[in-house]
Amino acid sequence: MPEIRSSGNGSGRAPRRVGVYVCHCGTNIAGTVDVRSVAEYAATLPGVAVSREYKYMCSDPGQALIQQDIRDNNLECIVVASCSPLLHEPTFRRVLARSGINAFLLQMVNVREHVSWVHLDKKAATEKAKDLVRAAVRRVSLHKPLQKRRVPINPNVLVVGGGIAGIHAALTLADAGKQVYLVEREPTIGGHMAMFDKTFPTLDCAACILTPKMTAAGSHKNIRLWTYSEVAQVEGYVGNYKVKVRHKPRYVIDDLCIGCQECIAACVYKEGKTADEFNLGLSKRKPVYLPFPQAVPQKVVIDPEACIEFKSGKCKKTCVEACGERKAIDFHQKETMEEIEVGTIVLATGFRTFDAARNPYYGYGKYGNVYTSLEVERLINASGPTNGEIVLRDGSRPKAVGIIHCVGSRDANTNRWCSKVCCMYSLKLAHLIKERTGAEVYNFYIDMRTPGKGYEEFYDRLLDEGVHFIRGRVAEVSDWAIHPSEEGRLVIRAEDTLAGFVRRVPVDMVILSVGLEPQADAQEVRRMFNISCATEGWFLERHPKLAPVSTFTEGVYIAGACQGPKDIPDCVAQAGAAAAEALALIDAQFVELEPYTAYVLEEECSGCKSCLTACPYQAISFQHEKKKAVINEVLCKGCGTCVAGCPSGCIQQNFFEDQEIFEEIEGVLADA
Amino acid sequence: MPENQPTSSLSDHFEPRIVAFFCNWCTYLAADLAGTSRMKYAPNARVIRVMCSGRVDPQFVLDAFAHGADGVFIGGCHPGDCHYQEGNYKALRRYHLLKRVLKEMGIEEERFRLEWISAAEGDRVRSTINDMVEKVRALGPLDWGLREEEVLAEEAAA
Amino acid sequence: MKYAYYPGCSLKGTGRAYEESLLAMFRALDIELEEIRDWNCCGATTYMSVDELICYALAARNLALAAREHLDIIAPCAACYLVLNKTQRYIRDYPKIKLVVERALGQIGLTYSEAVRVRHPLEVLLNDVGLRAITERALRPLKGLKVAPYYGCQIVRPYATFDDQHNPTSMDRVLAACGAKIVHYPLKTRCCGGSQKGTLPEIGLDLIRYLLSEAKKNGAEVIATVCPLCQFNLECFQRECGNGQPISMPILYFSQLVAWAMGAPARTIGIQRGLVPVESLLAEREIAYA
Amino acid sequence: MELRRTVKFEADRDPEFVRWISQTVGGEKIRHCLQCGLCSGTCPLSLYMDYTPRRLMLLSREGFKEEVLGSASIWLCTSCYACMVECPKEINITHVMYALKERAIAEGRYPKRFAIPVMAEQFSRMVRREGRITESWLILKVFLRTAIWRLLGMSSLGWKLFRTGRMGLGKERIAARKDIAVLLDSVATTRKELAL
Repeated sequence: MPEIRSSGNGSGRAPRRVGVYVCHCGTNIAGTVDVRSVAEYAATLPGVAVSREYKYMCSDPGQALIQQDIRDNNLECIVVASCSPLLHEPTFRRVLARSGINAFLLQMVNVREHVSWVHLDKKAATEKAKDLVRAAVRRVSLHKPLQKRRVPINPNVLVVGGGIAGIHAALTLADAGKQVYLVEREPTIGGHMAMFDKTFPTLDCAACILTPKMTAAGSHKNIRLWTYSEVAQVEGYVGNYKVKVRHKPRYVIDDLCIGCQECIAACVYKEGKTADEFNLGLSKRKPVYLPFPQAVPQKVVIDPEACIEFKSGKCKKTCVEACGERKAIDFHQKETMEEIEVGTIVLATGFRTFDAARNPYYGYGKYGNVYTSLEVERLINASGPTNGEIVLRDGSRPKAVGIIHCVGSRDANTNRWCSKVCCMYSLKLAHLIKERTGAEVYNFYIDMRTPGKGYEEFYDRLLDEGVHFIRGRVAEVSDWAIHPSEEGRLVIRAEDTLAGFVRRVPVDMVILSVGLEPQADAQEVRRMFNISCATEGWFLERHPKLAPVSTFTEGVYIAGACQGPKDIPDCVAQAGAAAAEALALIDAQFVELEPYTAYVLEEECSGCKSCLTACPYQAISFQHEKKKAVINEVLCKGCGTCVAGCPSGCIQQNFFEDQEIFEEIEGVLADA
Repeated sequence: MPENQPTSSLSDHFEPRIVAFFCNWCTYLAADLAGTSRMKYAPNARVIRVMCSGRVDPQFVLDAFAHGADGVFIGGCHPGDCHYQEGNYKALRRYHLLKRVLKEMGIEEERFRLEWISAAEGDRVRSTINDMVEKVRALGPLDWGLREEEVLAEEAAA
Repeated sequence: MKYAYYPGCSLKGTGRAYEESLLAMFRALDIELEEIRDWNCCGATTYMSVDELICYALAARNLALAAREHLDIIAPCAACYLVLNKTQRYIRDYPKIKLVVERALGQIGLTYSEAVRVRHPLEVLLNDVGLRAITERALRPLKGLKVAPYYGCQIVRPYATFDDQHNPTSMDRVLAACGAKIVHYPLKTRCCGGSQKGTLPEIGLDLIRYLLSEAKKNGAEVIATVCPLCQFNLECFQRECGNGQPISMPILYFSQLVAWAMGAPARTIGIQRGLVPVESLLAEREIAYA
Repeated sequence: MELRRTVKFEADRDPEFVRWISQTVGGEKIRHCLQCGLCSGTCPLSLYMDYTPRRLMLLSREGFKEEVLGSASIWLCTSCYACMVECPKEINITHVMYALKERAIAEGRYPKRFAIPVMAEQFSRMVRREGRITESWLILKVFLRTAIWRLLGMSSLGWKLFRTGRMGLGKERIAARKDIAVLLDSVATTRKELAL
């Protein structure tokens, strides 16, 4: 039989004078839990000097109430039964501190998230609340006074992702005089926004508003811009992160290439043969290329997959000739690693669009003239594959175009969520197509969602332009004609749900308004930065309303569509917010860490060293002279794994001492 | 599919008492999420917050059983997601060891459970607790103290 | 290899050719089919609309009978195939249905078992026999006979048990392995109207007309089916469909084509039961064989 | 032209019907319907329906029982399941249709001489009696009860099928017909006990 610790209140000495405060939280708690009887019950527990219930404990009067009691009844420690400690533990700790007792002599009881909100049976809920309060009272009198640890903040910031969100965050931070590392995986920054032609609802050209910011980011004295690079490893903790960045070989020396692009003209390939990623394969590029004219940085890239020199080593290397004295081209360039130190990190890794082939009944990939919305953005773009001409695969102009909304959105078979931006960009595309081709444009939508400044007005304008709006999710796109007018065209079949009958609409071009999805590698990325994802794979914010750009990892912030579908204004706003959060931390110069660190009771340590391997942070070292283990408080993150692992039970964790937890266990179980 | 209903006041005879140790970074948050999304589940579990499932000392579990818990439930981050890199693996290893010990002590395995529940999986807190409560209710009370005596008696007899 | 065989009512009537050819086909592949003793109607879609619970009980009786033999069930009729599958799923997913069914079976001395697998002949050909073996046995290849493969609804919907829901290809592959040429047929999973032809002739006719004319348009010489009702609908109303001159399109069961390719004499696989002559088409290919 | 006054009062709604439909097997998710109309668009029969499947979902969910059970649409469904596999809200529309037919028949709420319900009736009766279906007899019975004149039109086809041995007047029946009876009774009793 293993030894079972004695019950009773821990060290055996008389309990401290405890004050218990039960919060109604309006009706949130009081609606299900009989707060009065909980408070009355608490009053009967050993050590409890004061026990009260109050409408809103977190309100000023509520806080004042506690302060008052502490003074009048010289309470030694406090139990607050209210919401989750993750919400208001800091609040009440401040109350204790203000009243001149140590902030850590507080124990929170979560009777809202864990009781009143999740149970229907009032009696059972009240009983549960009592059990939890009893346990807290027994545990709190064992709390030791503790001090938060202060660690300095490294003022440098890492921004991951060079889309509009990343660029804006980087510029904001850089303008505030902080050193910023902007890491982008593609050869250029700009992200999705750089692919667009116009932006809704104002229809100002994307390039005109984006490229200035791109060049600014590229040339800012405080920004180290690393394109064609990826974060490989992240270590450390808030204020003190060590980050390894991998630079993929461009086969062109950054500092020497001036972006004259003579090499491209000189390439032995007269015509491009490789699918152009930036144009989504709608055009071809050469082995040496610049993603698009306004790319930042203006440095070419060589694609080893396509380049003859890499394949056979027998190329005339006309590109090298063309480059001449500058000697910027280097076929032997290797991948390099660089390590940087930053204090805070902003993640702006963006999204990917839904793969339309996953909805086979829309014929994407089967019928040439079924495009995704992003492909059409490129077709419409003046610098795109058709120089802005909206044409079918055969070069002719469409007479009728169907735009299908919610492709890969609001669908339990693919993605359940609404992608938020599709309605508006579909309106934008409808307008541009009508304007430039005069074609009949049909929008097939489920619900038209235009919440935003000037959005509804834009919708109104489209209605006025005579664009068709048919409310119904399209069932099928096919080339199966049952009416002469349908021969040789694409037929869209859908119920006009407002008219109440099925319609067949023959068109020449179908545009699938594809939804937004988390990046394919979102899971790896979040692991690397030690943050969480919501079920769908979007990065999880600390609080959906009150901390939308913070994460559960101190010093790591999220901005833009990596957190959820967003349009440009929202991305920019969030990027600004993330930058501000980072700045706030940096300018405080220090960050306070919870003091939940572990420590060794030297006299009891047998020096077995088993804890050394238990610690993932190498925070535990062995003092050979004393033959005892010792824990470095700065490195310790307070997980407590070593505590549970120590065979001689000689490691303890602040605020989570074994005895405290025994008290809580026995407390919840002790019969009322 | 048929919804899995909250099983609270289903039977008034025996209400199992479950002690749950939840990791501060995932399962505890998941339980909060279940709250904010107003999911309903059995009121039989008492949650004790630890910073990491790796902090759960086997003695905590034994102590809980010894003091009248009918079941113990440990919730940690999914493998690879541990906020402290590998605490949950440590928890897993200890879990398996302890399971054997408990078996020898005659404690049915349904009474001791380890689950990986991420911050986003509020519904899994609901379903897991409901499920465990039902299984333990089916087993009946543990009253381990009593069994201890039995064991001792047997030893004496032998 | 041995399987329990659940013919279903139609294969004893209008679909006799399906049964004859199916048995011939499996015989040629040395596969034994043992007809479930005293099987009953699965209830089909029609009974579903009168009383679903009873329908599950009826289907479950057949499952229980097969379970006693510890054999997988082969259910060639699309409707039977679906009903048996669906019954298993619903008994698994709905405790109340399970209860009703188990009680009812208990009354007649049977016990329900989840173990028995309900399988479609196409899937058995692909997974248990294999395309190579089929080609090897096809000593009288179809030599480019242009076939439109028509799957209809119920073997791919609602459960895509062994093939793609939107673009099934199992029949394409099996017939191609027998030397047939598969023509593009966008309507391969579009409904033929089921029993509507009998109950609402005008509507039924519309659906049938689409299917026939599309196959013609794509140059099919034959339409191959997996369902007795589809076969019936497509074959029996070709005169009404073709306004003016009738559409003439032989409608065969895939098993007839496979069995024929494996050398079975036409009369043993119900070729003569067809209303649209196909003999000449086959004869062209016969010569090479003789 | 004739003008009709159309207004729906809350009193016209039948809450019991709503409860029933959302608890029936397959109907659990009907409340999630977002009226996108994918079902109607993909339905091969919707072109002929008085209420498209989408509208039936709406009317059922709102409890307009009269409209739903009186609708011809529920009799047009061929169980092709096209709607069900694509439904973005995972509503088992086909099964809802079955439930509605079942209810309509149970309440005798269907157009008399309308072939489909008659067919259903005859079908079930034959299974109960014989354990199997004999198509020739089924068709015969259905036409006798609905549209005898169409038999004449069909006779040539009938003759062809007869000649090719695909239709006869011999009856398919199983030996254990008693078992079927027991089976069905048992279901009936259990249903009563559990009030399913």
